[in-house]
Amino acid sequence: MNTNPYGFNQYIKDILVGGKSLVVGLWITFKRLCTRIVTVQYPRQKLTMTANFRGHIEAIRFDDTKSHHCVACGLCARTCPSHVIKVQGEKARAGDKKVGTRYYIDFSKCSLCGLCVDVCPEQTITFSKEYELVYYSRWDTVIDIMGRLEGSR
Amino acid sequence: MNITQLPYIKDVYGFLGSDVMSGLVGLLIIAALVPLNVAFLVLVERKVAGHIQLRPGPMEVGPHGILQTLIDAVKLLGKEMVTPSSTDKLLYWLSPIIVVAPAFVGFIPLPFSPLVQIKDVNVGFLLIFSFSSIGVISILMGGWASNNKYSLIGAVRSVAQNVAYEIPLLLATMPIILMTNTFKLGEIAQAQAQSGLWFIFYQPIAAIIFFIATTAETNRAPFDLVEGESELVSGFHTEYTGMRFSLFFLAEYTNMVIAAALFTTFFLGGWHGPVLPGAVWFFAKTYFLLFVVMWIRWTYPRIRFDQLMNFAWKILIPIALVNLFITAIVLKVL
Amino acid sequence: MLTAGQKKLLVELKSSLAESVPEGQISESDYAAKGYHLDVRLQKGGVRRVAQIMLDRRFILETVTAVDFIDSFELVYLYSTYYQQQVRLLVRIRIAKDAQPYSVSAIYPGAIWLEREVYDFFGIRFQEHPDLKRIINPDEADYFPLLKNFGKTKFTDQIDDILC
Amino acid sequence: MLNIKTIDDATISQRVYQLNLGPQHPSTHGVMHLLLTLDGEVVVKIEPIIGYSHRGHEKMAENRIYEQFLPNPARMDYLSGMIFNHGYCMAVEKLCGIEVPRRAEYIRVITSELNRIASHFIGTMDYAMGLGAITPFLWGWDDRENILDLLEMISGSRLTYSYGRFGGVRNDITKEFYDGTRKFIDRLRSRFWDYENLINQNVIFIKRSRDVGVITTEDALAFGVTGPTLRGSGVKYDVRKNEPYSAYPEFKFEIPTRKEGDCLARYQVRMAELEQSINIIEQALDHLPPGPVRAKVPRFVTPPEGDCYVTFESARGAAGFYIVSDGTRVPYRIKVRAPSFSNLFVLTKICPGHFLADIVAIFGSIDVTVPEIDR
Repeated sequence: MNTNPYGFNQYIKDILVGGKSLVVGLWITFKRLCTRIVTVQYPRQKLTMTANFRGHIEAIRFDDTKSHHCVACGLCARTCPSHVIKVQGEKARAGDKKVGTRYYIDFSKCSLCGLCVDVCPEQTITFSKEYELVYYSRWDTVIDIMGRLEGSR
Repeated sequence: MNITQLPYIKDVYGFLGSDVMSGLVGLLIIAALVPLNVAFLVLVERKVAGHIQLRPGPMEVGPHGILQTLIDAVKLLGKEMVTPSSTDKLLYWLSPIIVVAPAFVGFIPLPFSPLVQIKDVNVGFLLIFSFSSIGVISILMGGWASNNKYSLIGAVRSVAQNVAYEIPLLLATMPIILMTNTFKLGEIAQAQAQSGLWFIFYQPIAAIIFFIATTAETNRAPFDLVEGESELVSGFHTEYTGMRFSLFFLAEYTNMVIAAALFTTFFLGGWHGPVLPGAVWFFAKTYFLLFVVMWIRWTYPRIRFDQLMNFAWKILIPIALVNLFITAIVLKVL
Repeated sequence: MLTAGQKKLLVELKSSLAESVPEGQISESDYAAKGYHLDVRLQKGGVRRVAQIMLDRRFILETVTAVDFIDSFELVYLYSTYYQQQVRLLVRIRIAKDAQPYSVSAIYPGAIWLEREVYDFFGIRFQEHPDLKRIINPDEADYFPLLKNFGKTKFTDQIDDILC
Repeated sequence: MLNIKTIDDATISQRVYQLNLGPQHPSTHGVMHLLLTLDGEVVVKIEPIIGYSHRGHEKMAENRIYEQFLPNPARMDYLSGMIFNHGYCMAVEKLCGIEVPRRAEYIRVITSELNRIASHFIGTMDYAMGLGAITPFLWGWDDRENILDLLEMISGSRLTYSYGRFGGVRNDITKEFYDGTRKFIDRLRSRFWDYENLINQNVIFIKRSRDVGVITTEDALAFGVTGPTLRGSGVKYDVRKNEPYSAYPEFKFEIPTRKEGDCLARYQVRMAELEQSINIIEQALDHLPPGPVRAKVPRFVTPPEGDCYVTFESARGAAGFYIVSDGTRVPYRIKVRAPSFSNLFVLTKICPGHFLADIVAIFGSIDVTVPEIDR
């Protein structure tokens, strides 16, 4: 059996091995033709997000104060790489702690990196499971998540 | 036995007149059959491609996406036919028309069943192949006229490819002509029906070469270098939009149907089949072959252009010639 | 810790570098903290001589980069090897703001793009570079972005106090 | 191959025309512009033009404190976001001398290897699609989807994970992730046979890839090529083995290499690396140590003055972070060594003489991500 790559039987062997690989390829696609489809038809069926999913930021409602714990320290606003957070807070009376009243986030620039959630000393903001962050106008994206929590503003 | 000889049709036919009328009726049938056929095939291709790739294919329009191609056609009709300014207007406008014309003519000699055949032209075999080579000129015109480098490369490739694969195609069908010494497709199908043994068993090599050559002739599957998406964007019909683009699409799928129909006529015994009437067998075999062509398309990568040429000139043509030579000797001896 | 092979190679390197670039200071640095074994600080020049030695010992030129120290640039060449013992070498050279160092693209063809990027971001023109033009920024840009006085940085004192 | 040297420059200048492959083209894996000078269908000269997706990561680094730069590495090479994130955290930890607990190191290795498998799926199947086989690409997406779901379970995002923090990782891995990974590995092993026979043995695929775009070891040395592209040319260099970092010394795995250095060799190296990554993940899952996932680290780190260079094995080659710190919270200079940058430049040396269809194949087989080149 001469091993000269350009010998005649090498030529025949190539054709046979080649042909077999083509037929095996067809068999594999046929096997996949009969397997169940795996895609989810998105607008019709929607997937539920996992526990840790990072949707857009929202404030947590605690049961002791029936509202969030934000003290408007501004730490999250400082660590945000894209500077999208604006926090306002006020003190009811001189002595006691500040309470956050307005908490604006511009979701068109927020990169959902999660640095603000980690750095918040009061652990009062977290990620929602919402992934459809689409708005009709650029100004709709600036949301006051405190207002949304109380549902008043 | 032509459709006109049947008793109850004869008097109606008498009224309709001579062969010219039957030709006209036949062309009307083709004009209805071909677009419907293409619509069905486009849908089947997208469904087959989908299920091979573990996704359901079009599901939105109509139950299980049946009306998808219809809506596509309406969409393409609605789309504006953009003509880029720097194109060669006449050739650009003419090319889609010339690509569709031979596709329709190819249906005339096809023997759907002993009764149903538009016209059993006595040179049916030559008619189909000569008209199919006109399609190449239109691809060249389209590619050259749209003044786009990708289209030009695609067009030049398609000419070389069609020329290279026309020869093995004809050489592969020559043994059939030798065996039945007639060009009339009806008689070829008839010969297989009488002998009961399909020609594929006599000529397996010719069948394989014919199948490969027709896949290359219609720019399908591993030979679709003419509109190789990942290299030439989409080859010669890059600049075509709207109805013109769908005409190219129509022509491609019609050529595919004619190629499959020819394969069934030459090798799979045309309308010959045990129980069911002729036409059902013919369409069953043709559509099975079309499924195989689609199946191949979604399995293999694309051949490079020089390998395409080597494959035709150095492998297909020698084998086809040897096969023809052996058939001639065997027929002489018997 | 350094293996025996690495120690031997380092000694060899130090000797060959010392006699080819006498005025350079070659100091061994702690790999665990710094990430490179040898820190070569060149004074006047010799970048190409070092590059030639490195090529002869089959090192690859990992990166060419520059650091803008307001009054001068520091060109940093990083060599590492994968043929013999794993060793990484950092060669630095302090050049004036308008100096034109020699390009090592004759020795390492890969440096053509690396030096084009340094020119694109710092404006350091390399002599004998085959085609020194911008690589990433638009060709008609007249600014060099990574300079410290470009845009808002600590040194342009327009920076708001939010950061540090 | 047409021998370019025989055509002298005079005739070349007449018959040659320029073709823009990109920036908007189906097979450029991102916004890459290859300016080809073609003589008929044979490439005479190729010049990659980059910069279309340049966002100035290195300039951003000079305006942000170390923590704020954490989301950026994943956006440089978005296909190996976890690996780059891991690399950046390692660089700052080395600078500040932070000690990372063993469990965090193991989790980092597991997530990096999962990310490497996902990235190699894109690399290999995108290469197959460049040759015209569209079906394997979608099968690759199907397998990759499982990995993305797994990583989403723990990090919360599918592509731009900011999972690493200085001193460890953001949160621990869940039981669901643990079982999910086991199940994923078994399913993936059963699928290797399909990929092997549909692509690797396919005669058309072999004909299109054998002896196309051969990179010799000399070229690789001169151009600084690293990663699977280098291992395809026979050099056994993998940062995980040559300069072991993180928890890699504790795992047994080989470095697959091929000698031919052509497109097929690179494809086979990447497919073999999938199996090695699976071995690593299994060993890491078996010996996952208990303990904290994050060391005690001040809220904003302030590294001492000085510089350091950390290299790590991304899916495309030896990436690296060179950080110069001036003692404040803001890095003075961060230079990112992008492996795709050098891998791409070798194209100018090996492409002349090939056909147009081969250029798409070679470009696909080098597997670059464009944002990593433009940074």
